[in-house]
Amino acid sequence: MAPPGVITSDGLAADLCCFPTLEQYVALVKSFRDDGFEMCVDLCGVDYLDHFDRWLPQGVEGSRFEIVVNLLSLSKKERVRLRVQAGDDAPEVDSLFALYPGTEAMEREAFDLFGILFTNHPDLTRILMPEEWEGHPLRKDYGAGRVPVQFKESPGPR
Amino acid sequence: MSDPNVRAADRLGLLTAETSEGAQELQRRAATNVDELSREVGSVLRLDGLTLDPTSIDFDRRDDETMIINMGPAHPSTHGVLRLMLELDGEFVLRTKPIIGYLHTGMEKTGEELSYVQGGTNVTRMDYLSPVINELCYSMAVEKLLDIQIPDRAVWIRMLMSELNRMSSHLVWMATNGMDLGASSMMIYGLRERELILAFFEKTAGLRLNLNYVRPGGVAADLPDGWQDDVLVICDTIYARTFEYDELLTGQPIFRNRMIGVAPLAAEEALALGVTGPLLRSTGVAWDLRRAMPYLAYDQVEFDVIVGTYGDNFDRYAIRLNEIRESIRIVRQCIEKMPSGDYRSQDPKVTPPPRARIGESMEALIHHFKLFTEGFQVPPGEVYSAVESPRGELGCYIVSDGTAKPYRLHVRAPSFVNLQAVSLLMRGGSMSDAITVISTIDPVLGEVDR
Amino acid sequence: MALEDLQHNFLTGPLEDIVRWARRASVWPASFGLACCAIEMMATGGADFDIARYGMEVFRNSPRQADLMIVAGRVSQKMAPVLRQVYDQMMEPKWVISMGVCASTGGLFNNYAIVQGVDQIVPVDVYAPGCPPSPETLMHAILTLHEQIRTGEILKRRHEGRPVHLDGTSELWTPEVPVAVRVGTPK
Amino acid sequence: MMFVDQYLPILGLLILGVLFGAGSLVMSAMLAPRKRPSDAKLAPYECGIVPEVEPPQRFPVRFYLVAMIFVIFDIEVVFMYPFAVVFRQLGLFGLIEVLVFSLTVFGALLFLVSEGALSWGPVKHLVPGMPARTSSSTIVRINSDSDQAA
Repeated sequence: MAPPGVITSDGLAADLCCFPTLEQYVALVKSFRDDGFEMCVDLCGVDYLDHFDRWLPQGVEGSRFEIVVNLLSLSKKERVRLRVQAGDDAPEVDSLFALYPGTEAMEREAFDLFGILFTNHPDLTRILMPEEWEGHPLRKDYGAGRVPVQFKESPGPR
Repeated sequence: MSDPNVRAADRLGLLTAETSEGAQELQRRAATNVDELSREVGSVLRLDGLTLDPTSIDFDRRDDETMIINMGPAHPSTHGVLRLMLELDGEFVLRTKPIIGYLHTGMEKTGEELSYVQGGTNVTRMDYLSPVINELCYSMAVEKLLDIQIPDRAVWIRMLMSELNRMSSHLVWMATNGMDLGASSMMIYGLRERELILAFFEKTAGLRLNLNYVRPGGVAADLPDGWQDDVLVICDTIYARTFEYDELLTGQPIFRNRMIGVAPLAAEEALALGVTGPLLRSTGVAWDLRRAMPYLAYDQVEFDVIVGTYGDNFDRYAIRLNEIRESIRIVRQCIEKMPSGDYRSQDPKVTPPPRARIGESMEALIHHFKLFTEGFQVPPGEVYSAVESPRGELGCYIVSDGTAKPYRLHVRAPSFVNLQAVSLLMRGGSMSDAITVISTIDPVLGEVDR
Repeated sequence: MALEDLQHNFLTGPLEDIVRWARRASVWPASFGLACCAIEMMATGGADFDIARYGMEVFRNSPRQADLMIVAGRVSQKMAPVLRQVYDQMMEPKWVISMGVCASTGGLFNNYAIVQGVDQIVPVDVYAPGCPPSPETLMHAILTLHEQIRTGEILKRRHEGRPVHLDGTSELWTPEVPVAVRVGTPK
Repeated sequence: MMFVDQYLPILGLLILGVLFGAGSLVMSAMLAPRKRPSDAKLAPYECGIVPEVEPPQRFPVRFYLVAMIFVIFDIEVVFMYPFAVVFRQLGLFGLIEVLVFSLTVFGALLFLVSEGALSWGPVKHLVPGMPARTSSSTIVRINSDSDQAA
C-alpha cells in the first residue's frame, strides 16, 4: 500500500510506521488521504539530541529533529504513523495545511516548542508561549527553568 | 526577556503593557495574509454546498467599520483561560481567532523529568475534568511499551472508574452549559449530582480530583468493600436526574431558540479539522473509540454509540445527555461482571511488594525503595495509545530510550484540536451564539495548553 | 471605669468595628478560575459546600464589583500580566486568596512556564494548601480571611504590591503571615 | 397661604433629593481608602487585556434603530403625564384623543420593526422540514450488532 521508495516497518508497538524523506512527505500523506485516511489525528515534534542511537530502519539516517504524524482511517479502523527526519539545526518541513486544515494549530505548537519551520503555513507564530519569549522550551538543550527549591540548595527562605 | 529563567517578579514594571501578544493576535484585515484571513473567517472549510451564511452579513467589511474585541482570559463563559479575539460587525461575528497558552504548564517538559512511576501525577492534571481517563491513556501506553498484561479485575476496575469519570465530566458540562445559557439552577443540580461520584472517588482513591489511581500495571488500590451498593445508588439517582434535566432544559423556548440550528458542523468539515468526540458524532459520523477500536473490556459490554443528525448545538447537548445514560448502563454491567482476583499485575518489575511484607524481608524493602525512587526501566521504542475521553480521542505518544524516564511524552489533547472549529462554527453567528459554541465544544484549557 | 475594658456591643461599639464586621459579611469573589482548583471552587459554590452561607455565592465576573480574588490554579508566565491587570482594576478594599499549591508556590510544576508563587505578582492574604484544596480547605481559608478582615485595620494602606524578590529581601513589603486564628468562637 | 402649603412638599422633596445626592458623594469621598484612582482602574476592562486598539467610534445602524424605539415611547409617556392629571375632566373626548395619539406613535414602532430593528436573535440555520426535536428524537443509537461503519 505504501508507495515505492518509502521504508515501512511494523514498528515495535505493532502500528504501521512509515519513514518518508522530506520530499516524499506531502506526497505520501496525500496518497494516504486518498487511500481512505480521512483524519490527521496528531502531529508533534521530537528532539533526538540525547538519543541519536534510536532504532531506525536501514536506509534512513536519523537527524536531530523529527516530525511524527498520526493518520487515522475511520472506514478501515486503522492508524498509520509517519516519522519524517526534519534536519539538525534549521529543521524545515512542508505544511500539511492544504491536505488537513486541522494540523494548523499542531504545526504552530511544533514551531513554538521546537523551532521547526513549516513552509507555506498560513500563520506560523507562537501559540503557547508569550510572544516575546526567547528559545524553544521543549528542546533538549533548553534548561528546565527550575527555581531552586527551599529544602535543596536554595538561598534561604523566601 | 533575555533569560528564560527570569521570573515574572523582575519584570513587574512593564507588566501591564505586556498583555498584548503581538503576532498571535487577530490583526487588521490588511495585515493578514490570504490563507490566514480565510481560515479566520472560517471559509477555507465551509463547503459551498452548505450556504449557511445569512445574506445580511457581508464578510469583507472594511477595517474601520468593524470592531476587534477580545473575550479574554478572565471571562466567565470561556471555560477557563481561553482568549478569543472576535471581529464584530455590531452584534455579528465576522472573524475569530483563539489565542491559547494562558495555562501552559510545560507538562510535556515536566513529563520528561519524572520517572514512569511518577508520570501519572503529571498527566492526570492535564484534563482536570476526567483525570482517570488521562491516567488510563498514559498507563496503557506504558504497558504497551513494557508489553505486560494486567489482571482482569484491574481491567474492569479501570473501566468502571473511567465511565464514572465520564459521567462526572458530562455532568460538569451540563452544569456550565446551563449556566452559560442563563439556566443557573442547572449549575446547582449538575454539581450536586457530581458530588455523589466525587464522594465515591474519595472513598476509593482518597482524592476527589487528580486521583493518580490508575497506574502502569493496574490500579493503586482495590475497591472499598461494599462498593457495589455505593455505585448502584449513584447510578439510580443520576439516571432519574437525567430525566429531570431533560425536563428542565429541552422544552424551554429560550434554550431551544439558542441551541437548535445554531452553529452546525458538517461531517467533511469535522473530519478535515481532525475533530473527535461528541463534536464529531453530532455530525452523524459514528466514531467512538470504545466501539471502533475497543480497549480494556469494552467489547464485552453492551452500550450504544450516540450519533446526532443535524450537527448543531442541540445535537451536541442531546449526545452528552444520553452518553451519561450509556455510561450508567456500562457501570451497571461492570458491577455484575466484576471478576475477583488481584487488582495489580504481580510482575515485580512494575508492582511494589505489599506493605505488610516490607516489614519482614529486606529484599522487599529494597525493591520497594528502588521502585519508588528510581522507577522501572522501559525497553527503548515508541508507542501511541488512544482512548475515548469525554471530549474526544485522547492519545499518548511516548518515546522511551531504555532509562526510567520517558524521553518524549506527547499527549494528543482532543480539546486542543476541537478548538480549531471555533472560527468555523462562529462564522456569521451573533455574540450570543459565540457563547454557546464555546460551551458545546467543551474545551478544557488544562489539556489545550498542556 | 476606663472605656477600654467596657464590653462593647452593637450600640456602643466603635464605628470601625461595625464597618469591619459588615465588610466581612459579604465579600464577593471575582471568578478567577484557572485550572483544577477552579473546578473545586465551583464545587464549593455548588449546593453541597455552599459558600452562600457567608454571603459569597455571587461570583462577580468584572473586577469592579469584586472584593476578593481567589487565584484558583496555576499561573503561567503568559497569564501573569493579565492577573496583575485584573488585580489592579479591582476596587479597594480588596483581598487575595491563593488557592492551591500551584498558585501559592508553583506546586508540582517547578519549570519555565509557571510563576513560582502568585505572591510575586499580587500581595496575597491567605494561602490555601492542597492540590486541589478540597472545598472544606477553601472554606477554612475563607474563614481565616474573614477573621483577618474583622480584626485587621480598616484603612490598611496597601503598597503598590512591590514583589518579593528571590533573595528574600523585599524593601517595601512582606506578605503578612496570617495570624493562626481559632475560628468559630468569637472573641 | 394656600400658595405656600401647596408647594411646600415639593420644596421638601427637592431638599431631600439634594441632601441625599450630596451626602452619598461626601460619604464615599470620606470613606474611600484610595482617593485618586490608579491608571489601571481608569482603563476599560477587556477581560484582563490592556487594550491598545481604541474602540472605533462608528457603530452599525442597528444600535441606533433600537435607540429610536426608546425615544418614541419616551415622548409618548411625556405627553401622557399632563393627560393623566386631568383625564377625569376631559371624559370620553380626552380618552379618544389619547388613543389616537398612541396609535400614531404605534405606527412609528411598526415601521421600525419592519426595518428590522428588533431582528437580533441568534442566527439560525434551520434545515427546511426539520421536525420539533426532543433530546431523544434527535439522536441515533448504534448498538454493537448493527455496527455501521462511518
